[in-house]
Amino acid sequence: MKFGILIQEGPYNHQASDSAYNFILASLAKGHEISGVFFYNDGVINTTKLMDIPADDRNISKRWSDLGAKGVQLIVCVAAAKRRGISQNVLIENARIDGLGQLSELCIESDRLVTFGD
Amino acid sequence: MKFGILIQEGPYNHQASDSAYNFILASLAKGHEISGVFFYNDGVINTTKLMDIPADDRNISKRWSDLGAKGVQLIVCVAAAKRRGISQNVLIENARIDGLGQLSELCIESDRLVTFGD
Amino acid sequence: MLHIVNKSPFKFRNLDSCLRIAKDDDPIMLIEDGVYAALPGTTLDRMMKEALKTHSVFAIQADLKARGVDRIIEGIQVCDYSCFVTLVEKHVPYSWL
Amino acid sequence: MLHIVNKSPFKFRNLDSCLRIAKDDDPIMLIEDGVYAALPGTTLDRMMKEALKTHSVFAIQADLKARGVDRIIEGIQVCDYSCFVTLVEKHVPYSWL
Amino acid sequence: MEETKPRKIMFVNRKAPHGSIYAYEGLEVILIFGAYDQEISAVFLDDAVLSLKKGQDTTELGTKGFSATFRVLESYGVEKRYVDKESLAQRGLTEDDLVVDVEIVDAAALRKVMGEQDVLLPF
Amino acid sequence: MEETKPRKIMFVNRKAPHGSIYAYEGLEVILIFGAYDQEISAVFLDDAVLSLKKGQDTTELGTKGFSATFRVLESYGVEKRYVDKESLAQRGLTEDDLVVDVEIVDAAALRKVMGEQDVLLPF
Repeated sequence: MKFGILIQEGPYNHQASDSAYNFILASLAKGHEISGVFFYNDGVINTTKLMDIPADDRNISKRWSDLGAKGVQLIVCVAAAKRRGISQNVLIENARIDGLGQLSELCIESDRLVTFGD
Repeated sequence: MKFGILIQEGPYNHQASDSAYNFILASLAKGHEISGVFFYNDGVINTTKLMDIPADDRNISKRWSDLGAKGVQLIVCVAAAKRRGISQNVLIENARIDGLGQLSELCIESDRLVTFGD
Repeated sequence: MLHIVNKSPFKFRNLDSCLRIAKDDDPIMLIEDGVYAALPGTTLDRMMKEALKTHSVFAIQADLKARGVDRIIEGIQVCDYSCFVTLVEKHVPYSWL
Repeated sequence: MLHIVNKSPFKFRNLDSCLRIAKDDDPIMLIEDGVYAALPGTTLDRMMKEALKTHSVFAIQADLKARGVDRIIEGIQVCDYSCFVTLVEKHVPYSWL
Repeated sequence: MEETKPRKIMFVNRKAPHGSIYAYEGLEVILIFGAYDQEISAVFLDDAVLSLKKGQDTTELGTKGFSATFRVLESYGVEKRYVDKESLAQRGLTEDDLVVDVEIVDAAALRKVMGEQDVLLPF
Repeated sequence: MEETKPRKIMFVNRKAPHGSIYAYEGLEVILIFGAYDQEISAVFLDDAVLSLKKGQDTTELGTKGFSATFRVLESYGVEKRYVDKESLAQRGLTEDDLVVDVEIVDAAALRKVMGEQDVLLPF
């Protein structure tokens, strides 16, 4: 099946980002397709490449970028990003900033849409 | 009196930042001193100069920077900032990145410490 | 001690915790979504009236107006930020986040 | 419909709302702090046992382990992420945020 | 999945306005979705019924108000707008307190309509 | 305010671990504060008692664990560590379930000690 993922919270502050990531890995392992990950609200903070993480902890933005490199679409809401200081200049590789219409597309083309948030 | 302020949430996503700002203005108007504003947890996101806000809405990071220009100490927790991609390069003017020890100092030297968060 | 409550009492149990711990005569300051506790005729009406017997309860005017809460439980005092500051002058604050 | 609950039922009323709206036989997936609802002998014990009469209730293993919840209410099913995915295959999910 | 059939997409709003941005950002999404030819509906449950309360004025707070925008939902293609009866009652509100025309429904009706959706979006 | 007298600073922890970062970041603050010569204490109330539960293992989750760190609070100068009795009972826990030696107190005792502080920090 095709799964769309909506993430509404920033990394580290809430577990939403971790749960979404674990859910996506399990979905791919079972042969499902991830039609896209949409970052909304504070979720956009997942996609800054400026994170500087202690060596003993996971690097959440790098993890997303690596997933993008494997072909998973990473879409960052432009309006939410602007409010929170996320722009093209600080964006991780393999993600793109785009409009809310992309979330609508994701809802239309995915068999399931799963939301992770606070 | 001397008031220290602790902000634990990011701008826009939660009202914490607005409440703190309104509380500070009222305190200054009554002749109190703000001994410092400490940004912790997602609160550090208040201090990115990369915010791009619609013309009809308040610019929260600019508001903090202006308050800093008037002599209010703005202290951004270094550990929390690193996790969230806030570094010297993106920091608003009149704020500084510093350690948690500064929060301790603020608790010691302030008559009251007021926390705004989620 | 000044108890600051900023969460809707319909979704969060923060106000319940606050009322369990607050000492008699400790004032309670409702801010942000916490001001919804001032709505009259709700399922929390009795709890609030009970609280008013032993506590002064204040609600931020700007927060009430923003939320269209124009009628409030009798006894709850409308308070601007300046009044909030006065309460902090007098009491050590704790925010029930 | 699959009901996903990620909040501690001791601090938030999300699980109460979920149980009020969930249709009989709709499965409930406890994730993140939501898995605390699986703790036995709590003040919510009766509510959970009542819920188990009409719903399958699942809790993410990794979340239970992270929180040291090694004993859980009888009838609640421990579920890994793969099992969570299977539930999403079968049901339209809604997260009670 | 049939590509040609419009999808039933429901916004399930549960959060209070102003204290956090979710209600506002959720509304922005609804307005965008209305432009797509899908079956869009919105439910206001729990604290989200407070978003529809009349008389909201954020001027003094210094933040953006948005309650008036709920009035345009219908013209944006959001055909069904439900409000949970019990959520209103719990908060001491009645239909007269709301800024929009909505359908007040009980838990049974809500349960049924939520069960018919292809996508349920929480805000 | 007397500059020379140590201040009574209390960490009032109320949030569950792992679902959000507050409990962890709160602990980091406590450890830093211990280095200053003040009267530092910590209270675990409501969901924060869950932070002290034995047997937490975040390996499978892929996140950082920190419950063991609570054991060093005493050596970091956090002399008083209180746990609310009712919060434990509500969650079906007893003193034996906890990773640290703490003082279990009732609401009356908590009310008293909280009322004696100069600073109350919520986490």
